Amino acid sequence: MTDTLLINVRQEAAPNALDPQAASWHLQMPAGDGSPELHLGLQGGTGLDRPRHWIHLGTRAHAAPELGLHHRQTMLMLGSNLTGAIELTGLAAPALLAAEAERQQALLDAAVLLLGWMAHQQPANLGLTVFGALPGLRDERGQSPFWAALGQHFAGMTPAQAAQRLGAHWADDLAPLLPRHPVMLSLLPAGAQAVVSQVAPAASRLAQQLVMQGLASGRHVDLVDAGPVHEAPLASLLARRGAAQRHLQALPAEAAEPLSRWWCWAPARGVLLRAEGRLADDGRLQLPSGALATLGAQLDEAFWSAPG
Amino acid sequence: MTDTLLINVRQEAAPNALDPQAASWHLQMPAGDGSPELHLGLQGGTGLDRPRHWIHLGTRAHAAPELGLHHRQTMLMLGSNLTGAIELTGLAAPALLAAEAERQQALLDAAVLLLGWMAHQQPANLGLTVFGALPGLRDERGQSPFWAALGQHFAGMTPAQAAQRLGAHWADDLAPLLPRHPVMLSLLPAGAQAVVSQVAPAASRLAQQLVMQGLASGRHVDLVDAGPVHEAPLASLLARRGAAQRHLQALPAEAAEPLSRWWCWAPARGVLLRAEGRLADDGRLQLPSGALATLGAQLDEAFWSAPG
Amino acid sequence: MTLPALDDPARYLMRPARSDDLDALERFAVASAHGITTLPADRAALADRLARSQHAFASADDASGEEIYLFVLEDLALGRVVGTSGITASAGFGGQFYAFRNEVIVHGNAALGLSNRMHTLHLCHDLTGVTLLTSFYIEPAYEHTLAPQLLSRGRLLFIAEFVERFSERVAAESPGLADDTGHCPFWNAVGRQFFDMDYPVAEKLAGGRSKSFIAALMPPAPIYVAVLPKAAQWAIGQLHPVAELPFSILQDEGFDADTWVDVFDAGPIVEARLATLHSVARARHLSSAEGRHAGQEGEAADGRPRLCLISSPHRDRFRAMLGRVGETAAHLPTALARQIDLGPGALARVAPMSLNALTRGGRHD
Amino acid sequence: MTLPALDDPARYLMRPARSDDLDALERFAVASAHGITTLPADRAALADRLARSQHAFASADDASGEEIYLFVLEDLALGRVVGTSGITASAGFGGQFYAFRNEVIVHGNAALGLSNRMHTLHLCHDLTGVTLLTSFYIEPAYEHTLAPQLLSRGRLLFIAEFVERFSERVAAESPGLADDTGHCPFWNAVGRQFFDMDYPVAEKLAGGRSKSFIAALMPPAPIYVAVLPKAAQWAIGQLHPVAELPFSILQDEGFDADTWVDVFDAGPIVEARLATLHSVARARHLSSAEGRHAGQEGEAADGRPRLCLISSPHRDRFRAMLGRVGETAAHLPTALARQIDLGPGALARVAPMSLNALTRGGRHD
Repeated sequence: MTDTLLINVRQEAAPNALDPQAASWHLQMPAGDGSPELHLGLQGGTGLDRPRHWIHLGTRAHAAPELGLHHRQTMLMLGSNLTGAIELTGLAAPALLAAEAERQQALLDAAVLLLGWMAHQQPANLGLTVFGALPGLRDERGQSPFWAALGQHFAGMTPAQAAQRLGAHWADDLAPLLPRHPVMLSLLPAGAQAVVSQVAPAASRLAQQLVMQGLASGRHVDLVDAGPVHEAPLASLLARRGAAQRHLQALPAEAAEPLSRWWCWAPARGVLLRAEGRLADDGRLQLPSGALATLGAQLDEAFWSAPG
Repeated sequence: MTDTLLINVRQEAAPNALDPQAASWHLQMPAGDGSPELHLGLQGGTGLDRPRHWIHLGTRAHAAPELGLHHRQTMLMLGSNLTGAIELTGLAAPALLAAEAERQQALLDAAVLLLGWMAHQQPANLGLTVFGALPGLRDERGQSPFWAALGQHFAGMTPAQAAQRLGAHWADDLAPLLPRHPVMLSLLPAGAQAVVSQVAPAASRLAQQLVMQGLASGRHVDLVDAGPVHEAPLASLLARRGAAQRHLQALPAEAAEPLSRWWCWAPARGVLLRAEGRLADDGRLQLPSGALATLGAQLDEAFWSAPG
Repeated sequence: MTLPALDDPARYLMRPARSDDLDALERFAVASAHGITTLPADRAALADRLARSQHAFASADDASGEEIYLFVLEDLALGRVVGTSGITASAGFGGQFYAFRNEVIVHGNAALGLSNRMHTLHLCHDLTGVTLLTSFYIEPAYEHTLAPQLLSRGRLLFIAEFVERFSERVAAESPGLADDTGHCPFWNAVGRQFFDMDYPVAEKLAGGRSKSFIAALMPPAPIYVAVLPKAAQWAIGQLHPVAELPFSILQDEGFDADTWVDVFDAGPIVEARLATLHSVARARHLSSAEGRHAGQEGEAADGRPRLCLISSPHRDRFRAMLGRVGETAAHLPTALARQIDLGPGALARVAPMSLNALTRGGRHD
Repeated sequence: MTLPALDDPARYLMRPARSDDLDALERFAVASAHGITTLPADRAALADRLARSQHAFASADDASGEEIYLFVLEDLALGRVVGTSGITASAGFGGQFYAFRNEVIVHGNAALGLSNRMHTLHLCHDLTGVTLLTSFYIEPAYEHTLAPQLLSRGRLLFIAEFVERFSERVAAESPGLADDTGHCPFWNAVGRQFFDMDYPVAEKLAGGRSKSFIAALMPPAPIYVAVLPKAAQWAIGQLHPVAELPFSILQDEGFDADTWVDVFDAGPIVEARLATLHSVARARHLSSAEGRHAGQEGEAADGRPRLCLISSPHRDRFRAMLGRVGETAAHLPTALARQIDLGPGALARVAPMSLNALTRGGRHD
């Protein structure tokens, strides 16, 4: 079981009384091989308790054929489009940003498997969006050219001043002061335009991992630093992998290669496990007996599993 | 080769001089077993030649905690957000809507495989959106309650009158007359609200197939009948399937079961083929020799392939 | 004793409300569910408002804009108070005063020669800071006399006298269409989307909060009138029947009613520049004739006598009455000067009543 | 022969432009790259415009709103045309007239007690259909005389005389900040985002198209001024130096410059109700004194002589001049009546010039 990976999953009390369906999960990948512990959260019911705000990037296209003019304008629209969505939280944690690509990928992979299971359990959730926000591009002093060009004019405070005055939720508290009408991106200074949807260098590898998981950016950005929001319909994540409920059995000791990696999720134990196994001809998933013990697998019990 | 399926693919001249990269492909599934021929198009560079318009469904969330009020409003915003995207065309064709689920699924599956290949060829395209619009819900006389509640007030014409007067592109021609400011959905009559993002009964099965392929609805609707636009980031479609360039070899005559379905794409021949085969331990894809002949497979040539 | 007729102009006196007017004000507030949108039907709140008004009239401090002024109308023949009216110095003081502005948006496709003109309502605070005429109520028996003319227009002379305390723009809200149960077609179509409550509840909330909390809940985009239910469309700019009399007086004065409507019930909001209003524009300054030779008061020298609105220049002792003054008179007749308590050397403001006002005031008597 | 001084009011005559004024108009159009935004520097286009103007002056048809009127100013002493001005009956005729309206939007979070006031520009067509004063140009030598006063204000008397052909609202555009090469800070920040061309090119396109094609390219959302580059912010409502003289004349008349600016260069657009403009509000009607007894023209009976703007009531033979008329004169002096070709029984419009106008007109002479 050298290649076995274990992720501890804890469901937390739904903090949002408005939507008891709102799932809240915490994934913990233990430290190992000199790598620190990594965390990731899945938080449903975004913004249902207190409004959250993002900037939507819309396109307006106009043509005046008689003048030979064709124009596309990107419009920045402050709104709450991701309200009710499931957020991947903790993406900006330094440990996660600094982690090896393999560990980043495994943790995201596990989160997506879990999301697929949630969708499978509650097909009504298939319409939900899953998103995660990454830190945006700032200048060498850590200041956001985007905020300086937009939010600062309206809020009259720097992010530091606002955080001191209003606390952690300062950006959403200040949102009512920000433009209520769409703003043309092309009116902003070039330096602000250039950072829209750009990710901080430290997060660029994680951004690639999110794209590989099917969470694309480009529709919404953060209202402070215009960092990208990576998002996908939950339906597309469910469709993404060969995930299914499968019965398990022990991998025969004499099993021939090749083995491949499989994720398996044991809700009762709060364990997400990745191990080398194979799909038997009868559709059962064969895993090492140690893995079965970790999962607490019972005879004829089906587990949510997918190629890893 | 009883289970072999052949789809003819034709690349058409890019009609859009503004973006020579804009792909235009035509997929044709031949008639068979009493089922008619089916068609599907992939059209890149949407709206780059003449503006196209859709209604974006945005959310505005506001809270007035001191009054105990929390509100979410859906805002209808006319815009051109899907400009530059790749459109699945032909979704409203009666033959496709009426086709057996298996044939619908196969054709969509083939289209998604092709999109994945295009993304693989041109990674710069990964940021593109893929979308397809389905007919919306109308009343028993074929009239759209949505148009009657919104467009009609602004354009002063029924769709029939507009089509007669302005031709096929009437909806986009009339778009400049439609609301330029966001409209609150809740202000429209209940009958119009009820059809937003609802699909015509004849298209509901195809809508499910699109969702299963990862193309979710809910962000944009048609400006005439508010029918749903199904969409996905191309990146999520690429990530979706175990697609890769693989070398082919003939399936040994004595090959043991189980076999599984594989798609394979031969750009030189314009053929997308699905056949029963298996992945050999060395990573080569083993297909029946008849299939290899159809694909025109050469020794050591890699083909874009994926589980079907 | 025979009382003078109700349409005897000398019978009425307008003056600042005093503490002992509280009973009368409460009576008016209760009697006028729709007519007075700004007088609370709650004795404690009324007493508070009265105290604020008395402070505003009496204080020599520089005006901050927070002031409200409440007037009452006395029937001198009966010695009782029969109506009230008020002024809010600065609409939306300390916040914003919200209104919908009627605006036409033109959409078009020039290449196809197609265009349309769409009526829209824009949430705005154009009227923030203007001076508001408020709280108008007259007992029904006096509706068709000259009393309401004095009670409404007298405010304009007060504002003109103390311009430094007011805006150069004056506005007034009028209640919009609603039935006795509070059912309001415009509210049901628009406001209810933001406030899950009946109109009277929201109206009460707003009354205490200067409507500025609305900003957080209403969307910034204009509302296209065409998409609203017909009943809501028709209600835009329509007057509640109870407000016809005070509204018509303001129209006669030259107020314009086309631009703004109320955010809740879409009732019309009239607005004008103070200087353009008839009673203000036509007013002359006259000192008392007291101590002059009798001949100088003679009718021949003073021209044809006309019914005029007459006000004193004293803030806390403000008085306004109706009376006849010669068209070219150089001085105010002594009797009138005494009635408004005009001191020596002080100048009264004298504005001829318009023909409309006279017709309206007397049409049923 | 000694010519009268340039500031002799009797030296100037304003009248409709005629075919033989084409050379002069072309000279003015070429000489004024910035001063005249509505006169094309193209002889054929000028001739066409002149023909349209002549038709408008002459036609007895009901006005459609499409009319333009071109006037010229003659220096009678030299017998030459030294300036021009025009009127467009209805701005944006057949389409819309676009402008940015200055508006303040208040955003706030009431719960936190935070709010701000943001200056925004709203694309609007509030001014569609108003009457536009256009095409003003005066030769530099005459700038500091009374000539420009006559040339600009005379239009107001013409409009007042033929109100049925015009709107009750009058507006005028003034060029905004731009340098000699057409570099315009507001255009560079805003307009260029929609039109990939230099300002002069877009301006020329717009001139021929009444700006209505802009609707298809500009977004409907207001522009928040604070996000624009500082140079563009400063340019909003700023006047190009060449337009100071005609702008100041309109300000003296009572035009308001705070509400609208040009969509291209953000130059101020002034607007007013016709009836409130000084030359219109103060004008009297006088018939010719011809045929009266000499005594009736006497200075004593006519009061103090004041410099006045005098215009005739004839449309196609319209004349406006400056001259001295007694403050209480019942008739127009015969000499002036003859100069404006006032027929028997016809009434001239006579408006006293404001002190500002006189000061301004004579300040350098």
